Amino acid sequence: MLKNRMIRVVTFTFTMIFSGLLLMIALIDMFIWQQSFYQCVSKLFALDEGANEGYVIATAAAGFIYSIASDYRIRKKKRSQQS
Amino acid sequence: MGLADFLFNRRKHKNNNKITAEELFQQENISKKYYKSLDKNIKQIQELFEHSFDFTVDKIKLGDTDACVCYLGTMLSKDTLTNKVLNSLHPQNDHPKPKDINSIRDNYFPTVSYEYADTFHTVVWNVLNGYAVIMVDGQGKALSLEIGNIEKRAITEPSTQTIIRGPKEAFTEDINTNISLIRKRIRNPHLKFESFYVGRDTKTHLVIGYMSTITNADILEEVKKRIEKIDIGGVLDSGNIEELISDKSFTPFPLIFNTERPDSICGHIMEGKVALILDGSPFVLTVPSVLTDFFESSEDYYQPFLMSSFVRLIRYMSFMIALVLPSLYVALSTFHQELMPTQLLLSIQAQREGVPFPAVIEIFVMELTFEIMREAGVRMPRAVGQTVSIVGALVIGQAAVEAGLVSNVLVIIVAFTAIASFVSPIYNFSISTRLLRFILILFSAIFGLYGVLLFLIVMVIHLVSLRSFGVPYLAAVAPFNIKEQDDIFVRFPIWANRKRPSYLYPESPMKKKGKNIPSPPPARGGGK
Amino acid sequence: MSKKLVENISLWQLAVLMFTFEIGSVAVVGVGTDTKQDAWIAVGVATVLGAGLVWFYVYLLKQLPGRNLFEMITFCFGKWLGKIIGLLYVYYFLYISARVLRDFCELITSVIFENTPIEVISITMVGICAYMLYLGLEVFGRTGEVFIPYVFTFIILIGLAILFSGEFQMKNLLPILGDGLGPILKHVFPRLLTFPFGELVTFMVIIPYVSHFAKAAKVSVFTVLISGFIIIYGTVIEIASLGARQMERTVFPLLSAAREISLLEFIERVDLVIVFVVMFGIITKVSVFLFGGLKGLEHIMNIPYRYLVFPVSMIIGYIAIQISANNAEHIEEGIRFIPLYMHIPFQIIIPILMAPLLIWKVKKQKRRSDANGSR
Amino acid sequence: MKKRLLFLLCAASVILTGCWDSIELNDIAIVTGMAIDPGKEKKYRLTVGYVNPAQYSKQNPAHGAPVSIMTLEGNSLPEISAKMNVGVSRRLIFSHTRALYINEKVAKEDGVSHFLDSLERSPQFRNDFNILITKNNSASDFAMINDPVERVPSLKVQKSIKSLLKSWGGDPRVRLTDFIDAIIAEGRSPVASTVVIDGDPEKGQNAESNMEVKAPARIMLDGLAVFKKDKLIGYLSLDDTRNYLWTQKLESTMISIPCEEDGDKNNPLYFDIVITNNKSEMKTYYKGNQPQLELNIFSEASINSMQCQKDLSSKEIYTELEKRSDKQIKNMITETIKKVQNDFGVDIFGFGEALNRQHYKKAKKVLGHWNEEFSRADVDVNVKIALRRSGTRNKSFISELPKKDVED
Repeated sequence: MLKNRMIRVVTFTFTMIFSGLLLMIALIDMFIWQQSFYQCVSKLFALDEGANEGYVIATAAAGFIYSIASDYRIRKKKRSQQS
Repeated sequence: MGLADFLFNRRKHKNNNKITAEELFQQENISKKYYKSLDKNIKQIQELFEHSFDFTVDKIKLGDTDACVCYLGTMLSKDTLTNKVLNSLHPQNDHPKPKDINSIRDNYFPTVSYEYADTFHTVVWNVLNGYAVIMVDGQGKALSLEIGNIEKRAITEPSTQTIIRGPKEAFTEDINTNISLIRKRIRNPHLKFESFYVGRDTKTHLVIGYMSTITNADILEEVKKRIEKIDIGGVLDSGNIEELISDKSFTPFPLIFNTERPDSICGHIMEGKVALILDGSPFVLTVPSVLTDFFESSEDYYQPFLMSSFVRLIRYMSFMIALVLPSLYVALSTFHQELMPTQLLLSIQAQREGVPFPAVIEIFVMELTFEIMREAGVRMPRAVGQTVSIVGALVIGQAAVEAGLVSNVLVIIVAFTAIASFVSPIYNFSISTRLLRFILILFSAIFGLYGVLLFLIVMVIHLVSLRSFGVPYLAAVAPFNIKEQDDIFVRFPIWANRKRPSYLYPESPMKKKGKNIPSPPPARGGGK
Repeated sequence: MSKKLVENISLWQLAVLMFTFEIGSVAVVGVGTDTKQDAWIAVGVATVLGAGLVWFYVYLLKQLPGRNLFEMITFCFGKWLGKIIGLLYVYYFLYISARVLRDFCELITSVIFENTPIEVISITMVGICAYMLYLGLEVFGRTGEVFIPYVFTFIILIGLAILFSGEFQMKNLLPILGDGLGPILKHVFPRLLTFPFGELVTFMVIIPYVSHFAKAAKVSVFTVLISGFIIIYGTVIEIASLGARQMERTVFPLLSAAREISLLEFIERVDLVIVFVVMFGIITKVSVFLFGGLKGLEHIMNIPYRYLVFPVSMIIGYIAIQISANNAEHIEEGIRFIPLYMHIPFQIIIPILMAPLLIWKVKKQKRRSDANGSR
Repeated sequence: MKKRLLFLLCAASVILTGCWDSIELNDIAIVTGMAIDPGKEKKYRLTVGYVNPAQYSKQNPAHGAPVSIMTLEGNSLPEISAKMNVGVSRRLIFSHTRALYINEKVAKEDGVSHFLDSLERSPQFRNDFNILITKNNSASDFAMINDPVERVPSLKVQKSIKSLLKSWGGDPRVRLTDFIDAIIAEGRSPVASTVVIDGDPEKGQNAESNMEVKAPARIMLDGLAVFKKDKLIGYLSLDDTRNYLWTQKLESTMISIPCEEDGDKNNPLYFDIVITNNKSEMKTYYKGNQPQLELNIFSEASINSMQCQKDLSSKEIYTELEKRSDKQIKNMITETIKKVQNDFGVDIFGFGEALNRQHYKKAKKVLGHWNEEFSRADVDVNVKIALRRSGTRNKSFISELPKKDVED
């Protein structure tokens, strides 16, 4: 089933959801506060010094690593099934 | 009577199960062949049992035929052996001397239970099981006589699960006694005992008991499958079995119920559970078990239902206390001072004045001390155990407070927690609270009450994800079943409790027909 | 036992989940505060409308038994358009779940832990949700069952405790309908109908997994009515103990109401109980939305959702923090943008558009299969 | 396994940096009373009284002062309270504050709203402390006066208020939220209790003062402070406070009523009734353009003492006494309302709110200038006292005495 599709499904999904949601937040900000798109996006990526955003960024990164790992696992599983 | 019953059953199940000595020994390097020549057999068996002091081969003569009796002296009663076997075979005895093994049995031992062994494996197996095996030269099979076991420990009062009202018998290490204790209570041909032998090296006898009319066939199948999967060198106690067959071992909660009370086991069997009795262990297991089983004492059913309902609620409450009280203290005193009533806060603060440690360390140290004392108290010789507890209570408790190392409240909390943790009728359930308590203290030290809640929610998620032999561990609570509530948190009167727990999918769900609510006789007509 | 691990939940579990879902964030933020002392009437009106809406959702599901929202969308709109709409739904669900999570984080950081970083709260909460969903829908349902008695009794008890503390003043509820029905209806639509009732659209992903599907409609409508009743109860408590003016100003009304409790000089300061109710409600709510999103992804990307649970929930933890810079922005978005431009399209417009298409397609399919059968 | 490792790593990172909000009991000082005075250099001078736990301990009560105080000046309460640690070793915890003393000068000149906001906003403060306006002495004196029975002064005040409310009624039962609610309400003006010091505050601060039988200084409740919006405009006496409470919610009170309306002025005879159950109902309406305030009071009462010769076993006497009480109480309450109308011109009773509830459309028009409307309104108080019983005796032994003896 997954054979002809992208191999890195989980990572792809992760990136898609991640960027999609960020985009969504930026768009909503744009709509409500009447700011430019660039402002909103830069607001998202600006690290507030002193705030503990490091935690969530670390978790999100962990999620990313996890998704790569599970892709790897899926591929291994599939290979062992094929052989 | 128990013994006869047991024999009757075992023989029957030998046929049923087709467990033969051959199967048991197939991996061992033992020759299979039973020779016609007595000498060869004796040589073979003596080689096998070399270095066993208790193995004896008594050579005798039956007329002019050579014969021998071999047995493990420690496995049978020597008196009976001498009286029943050796004396009757003695040359001075003026019985006729038949050579055929069948007629030997018919003539000498018409009343003794027996078995014929036509392979050498069977002979060895029978010797190991405490039979006296008679081998006669020139015969193709040996005669194994069951002599009767040696003295066993007498049936005593249970030492871990004591009750006030109810039977005061406990299981012993001997499997036959244990089975007879169960049979004595359930006199029913549908009560089945199937036997297995587990342990590659120990070949320990494991018997599963169940009611064939009640127990769900799928569950039974699952139990058998798991027992057959056991592949381990030695099995020494039912605790080993428990670990090997439970659904999940990475959990602090026991997924299999154990007890040394026959009445409690019978109750479980009658509900549709399967009992696992291991030879050499006074603790009998029942599966599947659910969380609420661990809060039920068999005494609940012997005392008036209102009282036992109350007591049962107390048990649930004390479980929660044993679990969360120390962490609640940590959370309230270091995070949420505003949640305590002013007077209480003031008096706790006054008591903590001068205590040099943070509350977490304080409670951790005290809990740890208590655990050490408890462990020491269990392991120590009885006479010294007393001293330990006195030293513990007096010196550590009193002196630590007076020295200002710990606060008074804390000693109260630790002591109360400890007492509350003893309330669970099953010992190894209270162990789990001991372990979880420490983690909970850690959580509360990091996040306060939020941490406590966090942990409790994770614990519940874990609990509901557990299964014991396919039955959800929190059955009757989650998945919720309103009809089961008559015997979970409270006990309804026995006449109202008509159904067996449906999460066990019993083959016959009703315990009885109709209601027999006790009522006074109709008033007698006065006057006329 | 006999049934092997089919992800099924019972009707009772469905009801429990719906109930906690409904009262979850209502207990945090409070509803209908704009309508002052008539808030409870507004909630009542919204409950009735909400029950109708839920009935409509289940009615749609009944057309294609056993298929969830996303499968239905692909059935109606075809493969590619269906996937795009499904993806939009996924974004919607995940976004809302992040918002709900943020609500709770705001509560904890402004009431209990002033110094604890909000990020930690967000991570731990989403961690619990992920763990629960990883174990499956069944575990989710059962966890709800374990907690529902506490949630329910605590809410009832808080009301009673306020009543007995003498803080309960019925006169705060007067005048009833001083300004007439106008402002109430204006508030009910769109805000009250979409939050909390319209959000039940997520259950279109869960209801197909109910074991007695035939009764699902009755049960869900009933549950919505009951939870509406409890919300009315909560709102009445809030108004009667705080007064309409104050309720309007408090960020977390039920919590403030609980602070008024003082019984026997000992049972006071019971905010914790509220936090517990809220916490479990939030876990349920976040998990339901997360589950909706994950199921959607499962359908769109064609991989079992368990692979996605951890990565996606980590994203939620991140997004909940990023969603807005401060509380005011968060609330403002919740009032000005979300109901009109997110709730209404996803909760009302798309399902309504889908209904005729669905009925038509089902009929067509049936006719074809009938024809096939006769041939 | 990888998953678990990852989780453990995350958990470890949290644990290592954790414990943000934890604070040991040994490191906190529990504030029980706060006093706000006008500052000399800055806006406010805040005095906090916090418990000295060692003194409060039950095992070895030392004879030091149970409470310690600290005073600091600053422009806002949060700022001062956060700065308190310049002199206090422990972190101050405000969640158990029992009394907030506000100097009348502050209340008169600046108004109270500037610091009430911070109290309402802070999650630490609860809604269970008393707001007290201090008369004559500076507020900080109140925070430190010892009481021989209650070791913590602010707890004493709160307990005393609570007991007073149960036995006589003399505190308007105003908490922070009610107060703020009344400030912003259009149909009600806020009130607060006032306290005075009876005795020498200098002496009362000594811990030794607890040794004396007669406390050298005592905090006493002294009626009501009336506010217009957030500014103090005047005081009502303790008796007026009770009458005020009668219009709100009176738990129980004791009142002595002269037996005869125009009896002997030199030697008046009284009977006492104890009110056990009380219900009051406010009605506000307009007769033409004239606002009408109607107050209906129904109370259950029993007779507690009797100085005059009345036979309490007869029903007529009950009716007579009921009428006497009705009239007396009606006069008292009407007088108080009139006094408020004339002296202050602010509606502290909540008649405007009653109008809002009962005649919403009319209220919308007049509530904007309600205080003027209130001042010119007609007052009509109806009291119905139901005497139920008379203790364990019916006839007083006084009625057995010859009439002459009594009159002498």
